Amino acid sequence: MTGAILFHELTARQRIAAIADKGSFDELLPPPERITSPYLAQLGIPVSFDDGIVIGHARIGGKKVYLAAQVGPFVGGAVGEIHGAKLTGLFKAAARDKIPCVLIVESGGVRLHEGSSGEIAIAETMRAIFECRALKVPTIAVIATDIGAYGGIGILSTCCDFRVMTEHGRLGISGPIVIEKWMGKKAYDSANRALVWKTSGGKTKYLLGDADALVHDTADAVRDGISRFLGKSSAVSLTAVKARQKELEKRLKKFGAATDPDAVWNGMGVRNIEAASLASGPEFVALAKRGK
Amino acid sequence: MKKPTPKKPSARAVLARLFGASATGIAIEKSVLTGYAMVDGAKVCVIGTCDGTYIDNEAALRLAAHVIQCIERQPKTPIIMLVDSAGQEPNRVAEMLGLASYFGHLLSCLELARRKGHKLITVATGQAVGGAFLCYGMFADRIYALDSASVGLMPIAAMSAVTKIPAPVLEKLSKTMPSLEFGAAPFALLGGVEEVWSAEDDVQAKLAQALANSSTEDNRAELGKKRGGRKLALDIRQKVLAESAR
Amino acid sequence: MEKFTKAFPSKPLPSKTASPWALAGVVGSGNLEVLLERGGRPATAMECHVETSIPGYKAAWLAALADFAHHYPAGGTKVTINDQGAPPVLVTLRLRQAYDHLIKGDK
Amino acid sequence: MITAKSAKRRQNKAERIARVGKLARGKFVVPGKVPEVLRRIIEPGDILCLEGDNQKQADFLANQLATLDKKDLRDIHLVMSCITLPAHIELFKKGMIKQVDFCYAGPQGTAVADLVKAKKFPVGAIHTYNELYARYYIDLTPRVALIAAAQADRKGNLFLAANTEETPAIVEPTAFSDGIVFAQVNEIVDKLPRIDIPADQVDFVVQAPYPMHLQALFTRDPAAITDVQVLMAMVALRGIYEKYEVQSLNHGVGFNTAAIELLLPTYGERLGLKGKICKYWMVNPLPTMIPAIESGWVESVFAVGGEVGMERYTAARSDVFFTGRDGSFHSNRAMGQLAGHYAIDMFIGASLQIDINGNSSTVSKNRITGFGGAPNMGCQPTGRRHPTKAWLKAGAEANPGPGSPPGRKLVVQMVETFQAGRVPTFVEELDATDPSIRKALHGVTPVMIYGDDVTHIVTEEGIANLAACRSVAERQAAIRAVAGYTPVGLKRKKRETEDLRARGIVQLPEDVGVRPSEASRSLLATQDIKGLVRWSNGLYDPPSQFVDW
Repeated sequence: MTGAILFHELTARQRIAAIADKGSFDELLPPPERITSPYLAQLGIPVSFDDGIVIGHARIGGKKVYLAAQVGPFVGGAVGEIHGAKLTGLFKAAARDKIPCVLIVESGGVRLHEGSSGEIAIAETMRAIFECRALKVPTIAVIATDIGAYGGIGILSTCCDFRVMTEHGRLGISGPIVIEKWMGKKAYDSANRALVWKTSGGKTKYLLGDADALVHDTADAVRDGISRFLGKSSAVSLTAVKARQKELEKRLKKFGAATDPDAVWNGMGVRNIEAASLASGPEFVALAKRGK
Repeated sequence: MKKPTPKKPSARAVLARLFGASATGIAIEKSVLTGYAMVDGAKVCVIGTCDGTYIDNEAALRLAAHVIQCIERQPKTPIIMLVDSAGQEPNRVAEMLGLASYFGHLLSCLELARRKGHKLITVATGQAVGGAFLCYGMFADRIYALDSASVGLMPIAAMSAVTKIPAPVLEKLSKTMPSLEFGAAPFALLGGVEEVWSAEDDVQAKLAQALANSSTEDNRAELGKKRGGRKLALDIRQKVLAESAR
Repeated sequence: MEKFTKAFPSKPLPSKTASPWALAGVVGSGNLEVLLERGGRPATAMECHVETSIPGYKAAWLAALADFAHHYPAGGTKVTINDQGAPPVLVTLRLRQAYDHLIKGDK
Repeated sequence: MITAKSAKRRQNKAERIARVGKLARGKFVVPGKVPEVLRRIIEPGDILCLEGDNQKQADFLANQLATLDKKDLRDIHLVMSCITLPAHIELFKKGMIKQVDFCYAGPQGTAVADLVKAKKFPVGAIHTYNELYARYYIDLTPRVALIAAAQADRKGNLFLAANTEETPAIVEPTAFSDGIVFAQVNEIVDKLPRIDIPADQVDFVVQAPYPMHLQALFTRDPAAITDVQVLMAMVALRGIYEKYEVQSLNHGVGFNTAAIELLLPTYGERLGLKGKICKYWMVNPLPTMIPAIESGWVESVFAVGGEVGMERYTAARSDVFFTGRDGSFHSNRAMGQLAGHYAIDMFIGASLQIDINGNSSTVSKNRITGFGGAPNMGCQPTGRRHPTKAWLKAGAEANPGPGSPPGRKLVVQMVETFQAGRVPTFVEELDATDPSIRKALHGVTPVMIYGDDVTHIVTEEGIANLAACRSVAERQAAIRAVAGYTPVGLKRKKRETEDLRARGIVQLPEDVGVRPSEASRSLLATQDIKGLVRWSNGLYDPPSQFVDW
């Protein structure tokens, strides 16, 4: 019950060190190059030497990968011009070299302080991700923290071949506070953490099939989760998109009128909600399967 | 936040301006556009939004369905994407069902179309902001905007409200940093829009030209650097590519 | 923002280190990042550059940095700090982490 | 023989009850009639007691009271532990209160400071809990007490469930002096699980339309414990718990002590301290104690109050917690405070501000909070006569004079040198010495714990053993030595610090065998609330604001 630090508590650099083979990570545009945001500097906001994203190459289980980790505590991990350009460059390098690309996501989306630059960067990165996919180069998003993947980065994460999540991870576009403001507290109480996680958390995303793996909140489990997909890719084919269209239509039809996430859990085969709530990673997966 | 207010001219008027008489082939249902029209005598597929609507799961699916239909039945027909949407539907059930995945699916469909030889051209006709722009319009080969369109992340007042940075400070900075400014012209300076079309322009001719000049090569970073609105992005991307190649 | 630069007397760094630079911490509310690099001048001082979002605590900064330079052989290093309101205890902690990382490399 | 005077008081009570007449059916009042009943049973000049401490509040009765106006209710001498509800503030705004005697005003601290400035808050004194309860028997005996209970039966017997808290301390002096006791209850049942207050001592009962307010005050999310707090906890464990073999103790509500609780089954176990320390506790059922209890560290826990969500767990661990015949948890604030005063080796807690002499306070010019119970425990009980190892050892270090007790209670302040937002904890002079505050309190500076009572201060820099200091100057130097980079700390002199260190009065982490690089959250028995639920085998039901699953 004790010993390891939870994956979601690590810093971006620690996350990389913990999942890459020992000593294998080589950082691109490392901190001594001091490529920092001129926007933040002009606004009197502290800058960071990596602009909120650590990128480079490494090995995972001996396999070469491109690896990026966003720094959630730095302006919410949000994407500015430099941050975004690093991300685009990395996926482009992955496509060029046909090496899998893993993004450890922790971002609320576009960095507002840099206006539309970050938005365009996200769009450019989406293009680069699909370049990889066309070449069958695996792209994997790891979503494991409460900052999670939101806004444009939420959408970007769904463009990758695979998503590995933990129960702490959240995936969405609009955050609970925004929705509460919009719909009222009655429709969405953003302080109701259980509801927030059942709306956007890893377990619900896994049940619906938007997360491809649900793993324990430890570096070892996340590494294993990534390894499962390093040799695979998910083709963008007519058969695939038609099947997905059907699936998403069915989902909307089945749950579009549901207000309670428990209905989704039940509908996706979870019988004992309370036990499933307490379970994590593979335990949850087993409980969900058992019910099906 | 305010509810979207329908902008003038009407959606039909915008469609007529873009596609002339052939615009009647485009259906508008719950502010989602799907159909076919003609540009310079050639058939195009049209998907889009109007009235500044919010895009929800259903809207995304309808757009995606039309793209799939086009791929299956109208091979290589160019797809014109019209954008007038204030954003993704901010709704708990939409989020619970995975709105992001619905958007990801729409993007996958567009990617498939591109790979199968469909040209993708976007025209921002009204509001083109946030997730609504990202989920299809910004994914085009080339992006154009009417000069009356509201293009960008968000207006300075909204940016100020969220970042708590006083609006005058942002106003002042936006003079030297076009990315902070809101609108089609500054967005073009960043490379996000290829060209802004004005009220005087013959937009049908422009659209035909856009189709002729289309390329699947993403040129936005180059444009941003050339136009001076986004000076760093291209160089940093190149640096990543160069250093990773070593 | 407040910026300042100062060098503190320190015994020279060991001639061999595991890496030429090390970074500890993140820039975030109540936190900071410390970049520690070889190649500061002179070899008998720790060269420090601080940028902090909370002005008015220069005396505490200088004392914490001086103490570190006094306790650790860090002469010939360059310390660059981006701070978003970290308490001094974190300054010392991050310096120590960056220093360990520089000397011993990855854990 | 009945004297005229006592007959008069009893007569007066009978008159008040008679005025209520048909508004009540026997003892029972319906919610809608409560304001009118209150108007009839309270007289101008009364000492009125409102039950409410930092956890449990008779909030329905307080809210009904606040619907009355000055024409209904005036010249009230209000006595109560904690001013925490908006309704309490309302009574002052309406000018009903001629004097108030209380202990604590946590959540309303800012409102109280504003009322003081507006001269609408006539304070008698700010007390500690037991001090105020004691005065209920001497010169502040309530004429009317408005209290809260979980259940009543048809006769008016009361069941207090896990939150007995201060109810008996209020009811007894009121009921035995011909005062009126009016209880709000969550439900009325045919049979109570156990009787905590006999019907004989209860005059009126109302079933409130909503359950009484209970604050989850002692729930600390392990996720919020920092590495620095883990470091301090390790230093405290080695430098104080281990050194003095502290067997009986009280913990405050802070994250520092939560870190200690979560280190016991891991770091503490590794040090071989199990069975040697931390066996007997006077503390509320802290969720962060679950791993230590499950690992067999804890012999017993007595509490001043309950904690939301710990009901099933405490009932299941009746070998550790005090429970009623029905098996459910029992607490008692007055008795708990008494136990914390006389019967423990150590009190350890945090403070917002500590001055250069070791005095601490949580009061500032814009926020008047008060004391609560900490000073009852964070002081030297000179009435104590029984020895324990820790008590004697601390006493010997303090070098008692011929007129002093041989032992000392360990009174430990555990603080980071800076509070959030880089506000220094250590100051030359407390904000509480502000003249306007002293004037409002009739010349008393609201000091939480006096420097003379403090034996140790633990910070991230190390430990200062104040009890071992031989002069005021030395104590000040020791405090500066652990005050880090605060303005107080920056004034320390290197040589003085080295000298104190050589004599063991100041100890750095390495002096007590702790390497700061070891300090990591990974040492905690669990890093989140969910882990506590798992440790409890699903018996702990955390409040919803802590649940994200």
